[in-house]
Amino acid sequence: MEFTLTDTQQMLQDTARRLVRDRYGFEQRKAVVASALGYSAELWKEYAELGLLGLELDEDHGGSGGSFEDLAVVVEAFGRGLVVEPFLSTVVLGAGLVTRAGSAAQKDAILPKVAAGEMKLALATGEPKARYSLERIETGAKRDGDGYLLNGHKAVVLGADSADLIIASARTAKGVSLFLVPRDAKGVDVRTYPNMDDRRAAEVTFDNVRVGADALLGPEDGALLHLEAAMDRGAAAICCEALGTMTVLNELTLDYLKTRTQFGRPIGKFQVLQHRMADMVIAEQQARSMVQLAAEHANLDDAKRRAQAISAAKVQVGQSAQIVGRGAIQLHGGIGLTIEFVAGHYFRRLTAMEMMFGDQAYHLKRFAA
Amino acid sequence: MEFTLTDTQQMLQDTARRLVRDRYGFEQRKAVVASALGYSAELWKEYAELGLLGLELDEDHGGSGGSFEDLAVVVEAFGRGLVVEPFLSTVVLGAGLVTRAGSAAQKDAILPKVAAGEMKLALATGEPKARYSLERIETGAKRDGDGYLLNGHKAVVLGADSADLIIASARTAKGVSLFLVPRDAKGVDVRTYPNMDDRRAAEVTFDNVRVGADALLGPEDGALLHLEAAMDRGAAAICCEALGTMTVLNELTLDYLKTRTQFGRPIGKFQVLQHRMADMVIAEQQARSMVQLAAEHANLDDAKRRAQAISAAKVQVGQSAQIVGRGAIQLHGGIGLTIEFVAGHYFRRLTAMEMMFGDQAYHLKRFAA
Amino acid sequence: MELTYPKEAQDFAEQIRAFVRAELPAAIKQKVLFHKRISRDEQVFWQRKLVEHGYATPGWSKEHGGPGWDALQRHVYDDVMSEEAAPPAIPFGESMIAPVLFAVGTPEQKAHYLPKIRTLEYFFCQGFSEPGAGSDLASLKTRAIDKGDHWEVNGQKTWTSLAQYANMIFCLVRTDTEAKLQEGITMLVFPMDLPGITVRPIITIDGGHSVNETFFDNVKVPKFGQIGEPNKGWTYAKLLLGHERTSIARIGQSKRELRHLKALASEQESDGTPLMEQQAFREKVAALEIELAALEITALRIISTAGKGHSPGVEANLLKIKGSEIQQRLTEMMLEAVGPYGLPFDTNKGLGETNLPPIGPEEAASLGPNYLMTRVVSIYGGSNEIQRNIIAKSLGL
Amino acid sequence: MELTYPKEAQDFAEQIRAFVRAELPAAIKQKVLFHKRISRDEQVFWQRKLVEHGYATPGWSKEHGGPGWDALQRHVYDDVMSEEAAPPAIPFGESMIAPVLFAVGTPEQKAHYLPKIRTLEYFFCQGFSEPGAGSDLASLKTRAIDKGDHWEVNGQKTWTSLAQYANMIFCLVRTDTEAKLQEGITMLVFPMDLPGITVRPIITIDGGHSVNETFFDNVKVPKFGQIGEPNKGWTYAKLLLGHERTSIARIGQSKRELRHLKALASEQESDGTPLMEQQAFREKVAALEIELAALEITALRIISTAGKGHSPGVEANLLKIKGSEIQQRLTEMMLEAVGPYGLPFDTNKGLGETNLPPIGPEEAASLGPNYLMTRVVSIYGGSNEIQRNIIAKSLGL
Repeated sequence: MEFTLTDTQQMLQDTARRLVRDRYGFEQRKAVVASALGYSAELWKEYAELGLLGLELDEDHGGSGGSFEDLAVVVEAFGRGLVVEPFLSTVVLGAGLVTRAGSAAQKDAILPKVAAGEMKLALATGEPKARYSLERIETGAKRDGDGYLLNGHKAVVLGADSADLIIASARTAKGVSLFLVPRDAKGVDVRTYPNMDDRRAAEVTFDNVRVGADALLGPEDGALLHLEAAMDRGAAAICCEALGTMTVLNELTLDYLKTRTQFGRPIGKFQVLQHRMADMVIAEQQARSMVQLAAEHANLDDAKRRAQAISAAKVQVGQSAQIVGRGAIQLHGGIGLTIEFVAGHYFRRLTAMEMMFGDQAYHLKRFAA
Repeated sequence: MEFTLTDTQQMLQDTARRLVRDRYGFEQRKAVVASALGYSAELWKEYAELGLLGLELDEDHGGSGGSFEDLAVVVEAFGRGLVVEPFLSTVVLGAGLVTRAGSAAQKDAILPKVAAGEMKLALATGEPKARYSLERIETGAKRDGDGYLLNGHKAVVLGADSADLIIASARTAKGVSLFLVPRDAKGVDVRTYPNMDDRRAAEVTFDNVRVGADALLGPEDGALLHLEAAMDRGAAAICCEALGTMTVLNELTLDYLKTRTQFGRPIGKFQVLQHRMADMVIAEQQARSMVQLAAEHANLDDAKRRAQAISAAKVQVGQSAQIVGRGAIQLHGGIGLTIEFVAGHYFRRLTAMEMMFGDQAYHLKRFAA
Repeated sequence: MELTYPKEAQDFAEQIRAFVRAELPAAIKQKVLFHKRISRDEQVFWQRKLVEHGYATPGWSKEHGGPGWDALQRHVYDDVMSEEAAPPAIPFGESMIAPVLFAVGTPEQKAHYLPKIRTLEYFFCQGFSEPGAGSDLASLKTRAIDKGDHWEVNGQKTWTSLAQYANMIFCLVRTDTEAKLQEGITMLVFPMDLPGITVRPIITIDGGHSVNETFFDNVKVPKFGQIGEPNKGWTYAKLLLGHERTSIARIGQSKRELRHLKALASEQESDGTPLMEQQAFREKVAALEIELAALEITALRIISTAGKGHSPGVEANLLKIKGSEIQQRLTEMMLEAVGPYGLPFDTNKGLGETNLPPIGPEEAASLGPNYLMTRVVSIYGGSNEIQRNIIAKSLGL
Repeated sequence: MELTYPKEAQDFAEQIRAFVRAELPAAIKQKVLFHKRISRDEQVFWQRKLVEHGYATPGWSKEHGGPGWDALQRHVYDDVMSEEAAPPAIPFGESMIAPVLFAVGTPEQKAHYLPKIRTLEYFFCQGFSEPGAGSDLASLKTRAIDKGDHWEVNGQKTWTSLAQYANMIFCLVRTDTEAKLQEGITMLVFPMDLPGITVRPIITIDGGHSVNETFFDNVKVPKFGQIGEPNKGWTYAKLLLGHERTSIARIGQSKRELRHLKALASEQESDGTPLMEQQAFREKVAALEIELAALEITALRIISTAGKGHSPGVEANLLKIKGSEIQQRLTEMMLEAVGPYGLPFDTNKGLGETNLPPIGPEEAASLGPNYLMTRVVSIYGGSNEIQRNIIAKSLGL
């Protein structure tokens, strides 16, 4: 395992952290979240200019050919700032899937635009009864001439509100397939809402949506392997992000313990609070280790080994996030639960991340399988 | 639920606690444990004289017709003193089973002797591969003329060393049956050893042991219901006993926190240790509540409700015993792990009790079934 | 698992159950079940129903206009009310300031306040915490100066729950700045519409508004509102908080939520079977159910042995600690049960203010906010750290 | 799950593995696997083997006669040695007093002690704790008075592990009673056969004898045994304990025990299927495996970033805390795995002193004693409470 950042990664970390520090202050973020769009189009453009959107893409597609570990550094920094731009849905999930499963034509059509910040993507897999399963879906795609007709309901689709193109999974004759569906295609309905972490998601319904043969992404009936890979990338990214989030939350809590006084002294002088803080720092360190593991395995082709590493990481990070999140709120007292104070927002994001790409129970079972 | 002791119970508690206090000091107990017999024959006689052995038995059989709740008071006191006499095997398991399943002749032959302290019993159900199951046994009883031939290996049989009569479960044609086997019958081998809690148990093997038709206890092939009832009584008694044990262990620990000084003050002044002690007291209180529930349900005929209550109690008491036991050792430091100090012996008994009549995992599963 | 009550208690329970089922509007019940906010009107409506049928202020003696029930009856009442999802009573009046009035109120004060508390005509809020005085409540700084016929109050309270609904407040104020911290505090009761009182909402991370900051600027509080003697307020506050700690265990509510959790998990599918059939989830629920049963028996045990030489202090703290831990675990597991549908966070929906169709299962909408806000139960009413400090103290440590 | 090492480290691992498989007697391996006590002779035998093949004292630089491995090599060495169930090295000499000698020993002391430590000709024990000085080590009272050419030592040490095997001891003694507690302590090294030393066994609740009380009655310790400067012993002790804390995580051992647990649980039946196939048990094992993997990566991370501005203090404490918690959980689950066969407690059997056939599965005999004694890992080497205090301190609290 490689524990030191490469020069590129160091540079990326500096860039992303600076961006978060300068452009993602509490009030700045509040304004972005409250805006009609729910994210900053301006920042999105900057991410493109800084090369963050094409980081992992081939140079042929406007990217810089980086690794998942490079991406991880950026995502962790985004986690520090609770960034709400649809990076996860567009870059980690969408572009990752197109890169892996797309035809040359599809890649050419999509990836350069993603890198340039001109196209956003979303991955629609979840359904009302699917829970975290990729297989148990009811959305169907029927052959219709040389194309397909899609019908179904996709649940809690991250970034569907901002996506130009939705990658949807659907049952085909003998399995599950993926389709590229323009968000503005006829019969697509997108009901948008904020998630607990202020990122937006949507219920997406397909009502006789017609797509052409070229909308098929990857092999017909054979999408599951690609979907699993995408979800593992998503889970790995969430681990990186959660690490950034819990690191800052620990910093906030430590600071609060030093400055808040009760009974005539800083509350950080009370041994019980000291030990809880120690456990929170330990939890962060354990998470950091598993994030390393997840980042190294996120793009592995060996699905079994990848799944084991990612699931192990998601369990540990989930565990750590709860220790840090709940601990932070308890140590802050009431103030941590108010919307005007920053800590509660970190807690909300950590809570949300537990429910994304499989919770601890899901991943523990998968790991133990 | 009845939370106050009856007059009888109050008297029993006074009697049993006085006995434990006066006759079961650390050094006294050590001598008993180290003796050839491994328990005190003298004390056994006293228990009989005090009416403790026949407490639950009919007056016709030399008992005083008490309830399980009456018994519970005595067992809790015994738990306080880490009493090693084979009360559990003889009175709770053996006599309980004969009372429930025995013929009039069997009761007349056995129970008065138990009450008088002249006969000791043991229940042999466990087997090397049975774990906590009552059904998955391999010991067999074949019809042999008007009697039976027993063959098999019974594991960790409590009190088999001291028993005059062993009640053994065995497979018969269509189910499981119980047999009364004199310990000195031909073909019975008893390999005795101390358990972790200083009580004795044994591996008992039956090698073509012949018993008569009158050795059958309860219906042929129909012993399981009775066995379940007996094991529920055993588990309930263990809960009562564990409560006594953890209560004293908490007292010991609290006392240690007040007297042991480090860094110039009693260690009980350190907030982290205070909170751990608080949690140990809470655990004891939660256990006390469930012991109440267990005692009330121990003799219930409704097997389902009984099982639920007993399993719930065993889970909670097991949980509490771990919190108290491990906490006590941690708070005592090294001294708690030495054989010359009393706390470690309480920890050993609490540890042993977890493994008796089903552990937490077993009972949680049974409760959730 | 269900505990069985004695026959009389069972009859009593049936009587209450029949009343609630007959009188509680379905819309209110639904709000309680789905963790939505009960409006002031609904709260008052329900309180009047209780008064009408003799079920209000269950903890009050007949002398004060209550039903005069014993502790077991009160437990059964709470159990059935919670099971049937009746809105919980607002504690500030009937369970917090009223017991203080019973103890040290003048006959005139009792005659004036108690009947109005009973009907919720006086809707109270609590002015204890301040920005600089949380766990260390005795360090409070809100100042009251004796002006002969009134106290002049200046300062700031925070976390004043439901101040936006309240028309009355009870406050701890500093009246002697020279004395030891605990000995210079007085308890005052006064209307919220006195000149100089400003209430500013605090929005919490569930998107809800249940707490406030309350500012006092030269507020003139008539002497009639002074409770007991000046500078003895700390003693009265301890009495009052002791009451809060036992009810704060919310055992009845947790029993209802446990049923809710089981129902929810039976409807949710996981890998093609109901989540509730998955062994790991099932055993997690079972473990919680057992702990809750133990807590309920502990509560009954405390009730039954109260005043028999046991130490009620430790036991009330125990109820608060375990009760709050169980409440939190329940919200954690309910959120887990709905999987990804715990994510949508339409705060309007979560709080029942709009009539759009729900996103995902109807129950799901409130579970995120409910999880977030239930972190507060180990913080308020004396944090669990403070509770353990108190236990340690009563153990002689 | 298995982490993958870089190619060179893999080769290194294979080389060590081949050595152990060729040289470690099956009887000793079996003892380690089954938690039985390694005799002094066996320990010395194995140490000589290590010396012979250049695998002794893995933490020592070439200058001092060690192999001069880097941190990753040392980790791999420990990993493979543990996996192959080689007896763990006795830490007192090579890992505790030796680093102090490296730092402050005179050339003569190094020349005299180090080679003998390396071969275990000097079998050391540790004289730190006293009856009144446990967590509060600095309050130790064993007194040494300067008598010109020697120190005269009087007092008592406790928890002296393996004093019954040891022929050497390193001690902290009080040499200045006027100074602040930490500033009047000196470190001495001396033979255990000096006149005036008495060792009394302490039998622990596993029935075993691994610790002792050690009494000093006018013991004359030659000045050659004085380590570093007088009254600076506390500084040296901190250096030494820092070393203990990292090795105390016992990650390699825990990995072996995890495999052992899985094997055990695969053999044990529960309801007709192997226990390891029961979902609840399986997931408990999985959770532990994940935590252990995280800890191993954390250790590798510490190794890799050591000296790069990170705070190794917190990290060593973390390793001690999590490492000990994992060790304890493993013993809990192994005991759980054998069910009722965890009860028999034939202390002779448990400690491998007799040759009677085992009761129940052979592995079972040691699991009870092992569970009981492993409670000590959160107590010794600075209790986990002390570790958390240290973390809090380095966080600036």
